[in-house]
Amino acid sequence: MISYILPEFLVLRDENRCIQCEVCVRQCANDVHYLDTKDGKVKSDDAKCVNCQRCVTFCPTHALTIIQNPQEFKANANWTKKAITEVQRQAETGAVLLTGMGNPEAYTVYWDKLVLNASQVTNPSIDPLREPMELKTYLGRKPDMLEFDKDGKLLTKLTPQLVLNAPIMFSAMSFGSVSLNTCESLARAATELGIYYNTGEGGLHSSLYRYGKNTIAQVASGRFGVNPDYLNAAAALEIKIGQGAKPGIGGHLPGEKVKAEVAATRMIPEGSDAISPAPHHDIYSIEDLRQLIYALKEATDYTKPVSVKIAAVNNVAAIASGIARAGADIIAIDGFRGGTGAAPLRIRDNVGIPIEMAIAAVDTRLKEEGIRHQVSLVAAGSIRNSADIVKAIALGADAVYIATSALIAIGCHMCQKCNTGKCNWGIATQDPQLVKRLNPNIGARRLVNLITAWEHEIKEILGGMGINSIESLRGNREMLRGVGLTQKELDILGIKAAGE
Amino acid sequence: MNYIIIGNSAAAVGGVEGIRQIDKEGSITIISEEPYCTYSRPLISYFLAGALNEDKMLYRDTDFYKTNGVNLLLGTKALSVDTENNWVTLAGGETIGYDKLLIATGGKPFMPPMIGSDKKGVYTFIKRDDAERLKAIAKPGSKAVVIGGGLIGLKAAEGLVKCGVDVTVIELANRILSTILDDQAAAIVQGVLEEHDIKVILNNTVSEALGSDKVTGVLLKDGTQIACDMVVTAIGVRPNTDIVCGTVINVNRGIVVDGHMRTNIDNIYAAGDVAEAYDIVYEDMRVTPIWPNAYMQGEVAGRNMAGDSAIFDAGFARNSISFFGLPMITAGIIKPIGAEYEVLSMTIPDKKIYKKAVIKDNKLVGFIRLTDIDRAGILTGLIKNKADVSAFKDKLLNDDFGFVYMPKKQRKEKLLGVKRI
Amino acid sequence: MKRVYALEEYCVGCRLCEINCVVAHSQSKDIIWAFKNEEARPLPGILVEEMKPVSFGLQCRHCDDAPCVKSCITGAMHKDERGAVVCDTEKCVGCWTCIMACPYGAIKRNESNTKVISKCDLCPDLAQPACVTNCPNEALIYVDRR
Amino acid sequence: MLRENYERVPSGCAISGAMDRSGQRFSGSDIIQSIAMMRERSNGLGGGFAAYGIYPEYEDHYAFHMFYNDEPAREAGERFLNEHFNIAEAGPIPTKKVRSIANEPMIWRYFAQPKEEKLSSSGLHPDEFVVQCVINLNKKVDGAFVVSSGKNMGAFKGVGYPEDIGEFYQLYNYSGYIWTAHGRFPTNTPGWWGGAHPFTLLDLSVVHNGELSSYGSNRRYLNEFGYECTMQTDTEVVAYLFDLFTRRQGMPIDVACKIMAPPMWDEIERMPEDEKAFYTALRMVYGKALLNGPFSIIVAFKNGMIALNDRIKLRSLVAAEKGDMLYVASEESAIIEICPNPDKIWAPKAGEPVIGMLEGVRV
Repeated sequence: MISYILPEFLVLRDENRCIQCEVCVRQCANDVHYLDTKDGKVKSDDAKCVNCQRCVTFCPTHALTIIQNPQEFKANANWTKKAITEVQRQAETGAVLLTGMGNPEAYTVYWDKLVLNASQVTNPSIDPLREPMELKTYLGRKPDMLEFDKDGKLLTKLTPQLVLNAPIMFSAMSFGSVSLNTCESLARAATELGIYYNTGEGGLHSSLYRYGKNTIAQVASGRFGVNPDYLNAAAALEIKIGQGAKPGIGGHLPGEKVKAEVAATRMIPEGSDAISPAPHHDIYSIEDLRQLIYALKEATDYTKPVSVKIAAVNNVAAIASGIARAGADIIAIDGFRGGTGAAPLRIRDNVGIPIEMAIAAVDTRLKEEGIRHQVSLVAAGSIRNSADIVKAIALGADAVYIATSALIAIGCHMCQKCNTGKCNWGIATQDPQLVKRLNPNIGARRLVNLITAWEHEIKEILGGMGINSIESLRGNREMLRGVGLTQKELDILGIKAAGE
Repeated sequence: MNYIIIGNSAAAVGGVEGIRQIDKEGSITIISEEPYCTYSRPLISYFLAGALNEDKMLYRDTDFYKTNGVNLLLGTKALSVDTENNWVTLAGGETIGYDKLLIATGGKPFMPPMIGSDKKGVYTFIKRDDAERLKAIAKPGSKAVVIGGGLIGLKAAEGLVKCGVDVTVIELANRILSTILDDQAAAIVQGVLEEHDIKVILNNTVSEALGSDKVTGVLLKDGTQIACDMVVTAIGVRPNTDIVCGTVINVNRGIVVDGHMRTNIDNIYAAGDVAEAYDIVYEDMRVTPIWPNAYMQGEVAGRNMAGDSAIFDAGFARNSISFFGLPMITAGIIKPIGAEYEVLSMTIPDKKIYKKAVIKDNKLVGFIRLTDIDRAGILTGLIKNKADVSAFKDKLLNDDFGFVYMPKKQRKEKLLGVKRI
Repeated sequence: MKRVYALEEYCVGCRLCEINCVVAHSQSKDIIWAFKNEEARPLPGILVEEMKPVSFGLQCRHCDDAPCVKSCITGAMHKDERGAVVCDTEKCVGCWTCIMACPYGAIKRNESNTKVISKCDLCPDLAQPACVTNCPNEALIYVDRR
Repeated sequence: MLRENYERVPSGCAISGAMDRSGQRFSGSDIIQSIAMMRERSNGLGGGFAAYGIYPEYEDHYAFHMFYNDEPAREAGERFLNEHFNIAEAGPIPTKKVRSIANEPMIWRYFAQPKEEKLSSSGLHPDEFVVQCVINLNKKVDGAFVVSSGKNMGAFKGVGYPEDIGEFYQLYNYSGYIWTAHGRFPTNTPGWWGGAHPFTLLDLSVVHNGELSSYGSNRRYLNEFGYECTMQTDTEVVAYLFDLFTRRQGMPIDVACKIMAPPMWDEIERMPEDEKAFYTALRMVYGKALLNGPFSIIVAFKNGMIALNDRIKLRSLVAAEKGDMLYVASEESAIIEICPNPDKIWAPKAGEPVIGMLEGVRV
């Protein structure tokens, strides 16, 4: 059966620049490039190209350019090229369309509809280079009030907290879905930055235990790699209920990615599929969640805060309230643009709600119930830059989780082929030949650079607002105005329109 | 400290450089029978072949002696050593005292038991003078017989051919280069020589040099006569131990030295072709007259003379040589006899590629590489380090043999220069 | 002294080290010109050993006790003032004794060129060797490991 | 009376406060003179005073100062008051015609006590009962506004320069042991009488110079504890935070000050372990109550007065002492004007509260 699917990309090679060095040949795991021994020239098979740009980046003479295949179908606003191609693909495979990374569809990105405030005249802006500017953030359950004795000595005993030098954490990415070098890059960067990274549901590789102080250990429906050592190695625990990219469904790590190290870390046989069920089969209701939260607290002797991560869905505010009351110390909410190592395309692109709306709704709901100050709120799902972070915090988040931007920092070029396991950048792969392409020394440095740059920018923005400590931004929606939003959207976000 | 070095070739230069690594002050005297600044003896064949001139034969720059503070006595023959009084007697009767003495007198050609070897036109091919004399008469059309199909003989033959001389090589053994090649490899090389019009006669030798006072031909053992204008005798060298003759210095085939290159007399050392030292491959005492050994032994001797306690641990035969552009590198035991040896070999005849590896007790003890000599030094290193090759011995003959085939730990120790315990 | 070491865990086998070595030792120092126009292009002083997934660059270790220097029959191979092992190609006659001696297999024949042997010279004119600078994954490091 | 409805108006200001820590009462003329000295810091769009100890004859009664837009509003307001309180005395607050003061609302005063049956059915502490009534009055009775509601104290404010407001209310006829004053420089116009400072809640009064960049966070935090912040002024937020911490949570005043203007993290890092734990806990739990942006405030209450600067001192604040007298003001001149030879005069450090308490009262 001939395939009707045309190459998605075309590889353009400038013959005036190509020196036939074969670097592209050696770097492409998809075997796009090859040396034609008949004429000694390097050539390409466009159909295999995923536009990961490894070859483009590595070509020492910049001889390569990859472009979208310009071949079009007859113009049709309804039956787009994408729509047609997807039908063709499924007609050829009979399979669910699988994909990686986050929802790329053209839904409104509310971050881009929000603008920030700055001080003028009545309130001096603060120069972060000359004045202290504080980003330190504590995540965990807070009491309603502190109690003091007659001499003003503190009587209240606080529950364990995570302390972050900046309100940014690396979101859950499991060893298995990403390479060990990716995990190590994240772990080392988190340690150096004084923040946290999240193990995802794949357990903790033995070589990463030493970064435990900056590790959030996830417990997901598959319970992979969960054991007392794992729980106690981490600084905090996270129960993963759902993920923004695929709310309501579980995960599937194909057996070919379950190599020896992954298998040992996940505590499953080598080569077996690692399937996370859609729900936790011991959590069918909110009271079951409470039991698991306290089971984890018991297992770790109440020394670690417990986070519960949910996907942003229709009634996220009510769910979050329930989670807060179930005893979670931190609630992480993952918006529908959040990334993934692999998800069914239809789910990824159609299920869930934007994080901006979710975080605003949750913050307001918890505030109305008078319990917002008790729990910490973490926003996740496509935080692209420092301004997104500032906006998320102004909408009510205590901190954000980033993953896609972290991966981009260490080499991801958003080709969205994580599910194939052939990541040319050594990130979403277990192929040892590819894994070593990510040098954790470089990965950690690039992550530290990224977060450091963002910290500078956040400080600059805060200074402009006349704020010198991040907590004064938290829920400070006065600092936001909406542009091009309907009144309903403004109301949900709890902000005024620009000019109001 | 007063050092005397007798000789002025690789071992002597190694001696000077060894001494100066430790002792920048002591006085060094070199006594050299030849009137030249140190030059490279292996280069005499290049000189003969016209590949280079006299200047380029220099082994060290002419300011070498000055830079190293060496008192140089050229054209001076040292006659004897007085181990009681610690002095050396020169040909003129003069004596020079020493604190430490290095004997680096090298080898001297072994003359075949041939009638008429004193005739004019019979040459050896060891020294620069030999090459110059030969070059002077090696005219196109003239004929030469080279006695000995070893390294020296064949380099002489190649040089002569390049001068236009018609050359016949007579070799007593059943193959040429018998010390460094096995039968198969020798046959390939012989083919190359013959392609270049060198006639090779095996299993034969010259019994008489013919001619009245100048040689006009040779008579072979089997009765064959070959007319020629010159005869080059190159059946071997033997240690030039004359100077210690009659002393208490222990001489076997060469001057016997320990790992420090010291003779049985505390302040007397020997190095190079004159010395008989431990061979790490054969695990016995041997004279190994090769250039790298000479230098290294000289350097070890020099350091020790200056007070260090260096050990020479690289004593084994190894050679790199080319004939008419066919390169070969061989080392150690190349034609083993005995069941304890494991031999691997491969050949690609049309490319003149031949490879052989000889293994004993999971250690590489010898190899031959013909044509494909790239990275052969890795093998030399394996021999020297007595490395266990069991994990990768099936790869030893691979085109791309390298560290990548070795176990990671072994490789990392070697390449990263760090030993992890 | 500083030497180049390969960290095989991070070598991606792209061979940009070889390519950049050639460029650094070319006449034009221009990659496209060097590869497309220069006839007498130098050989890379570094070589990449590869047996997937293992690969690493390897070049002259500039041994303190360099066997190639000691074995050289002409005195061409020597240590320069930096301590680097370099070859005076004027003196070199191509006897390949250094190839026999080098335990790293880091010396190449380069008969097709004016140079006789070809090896790493640690890029004397650059702040650090071109292979190190251009290694995309920091799999080559230039450090003093004493 | 135009109400600045749901608009938060940034303003620059002058503040001054004087207190006799022995409890001796003194006339309001000093504070008028002091605030008048800083006329340049006001723009005539708001001025006001808080005075403590001025109603000794009714010291057990809540003194309601009210603004009414008109007669119907007064009727509605009094209906509300009568419904919830027993009024001991009611009447307009004496004012004097001052040329620069115009458009004044009806200004009334009531000395009242909660009705027993209302109080017991509410189950609230009398103070909380009053607070709830004030919130309801402001919210539900159109055209009525509670200016102050504390015992033995009152706020006097309006649109105009503060010294003119002082003259308008004839404050030299009152004597009290604490006086605070405020001259306002709002950045929009017209000023609203209710929007002038001080802002009060029960006997707590706040005069404030500055702008809270953290307003949005502070307000959301207060929302959680039932404070509505209808006034949309920064000053209201400060008052509510003080009320929350000191009255409702029973926290020492200096601790409350440390919540609002805490030390920097790096400073906390260098503290001894005990102190470090204390401040870390404060910032962790009360982060959203941190007052960010430039401010100097004077908070007065029945037992004392405190002055506080933001933690990087973006607004001026000077303090002085002479005998039992404690002075605080935006500018030194405003103190020297009424106390030419203080025993001690200093500029308080950023975030370091100046606390003056009546003799025998603990902080």
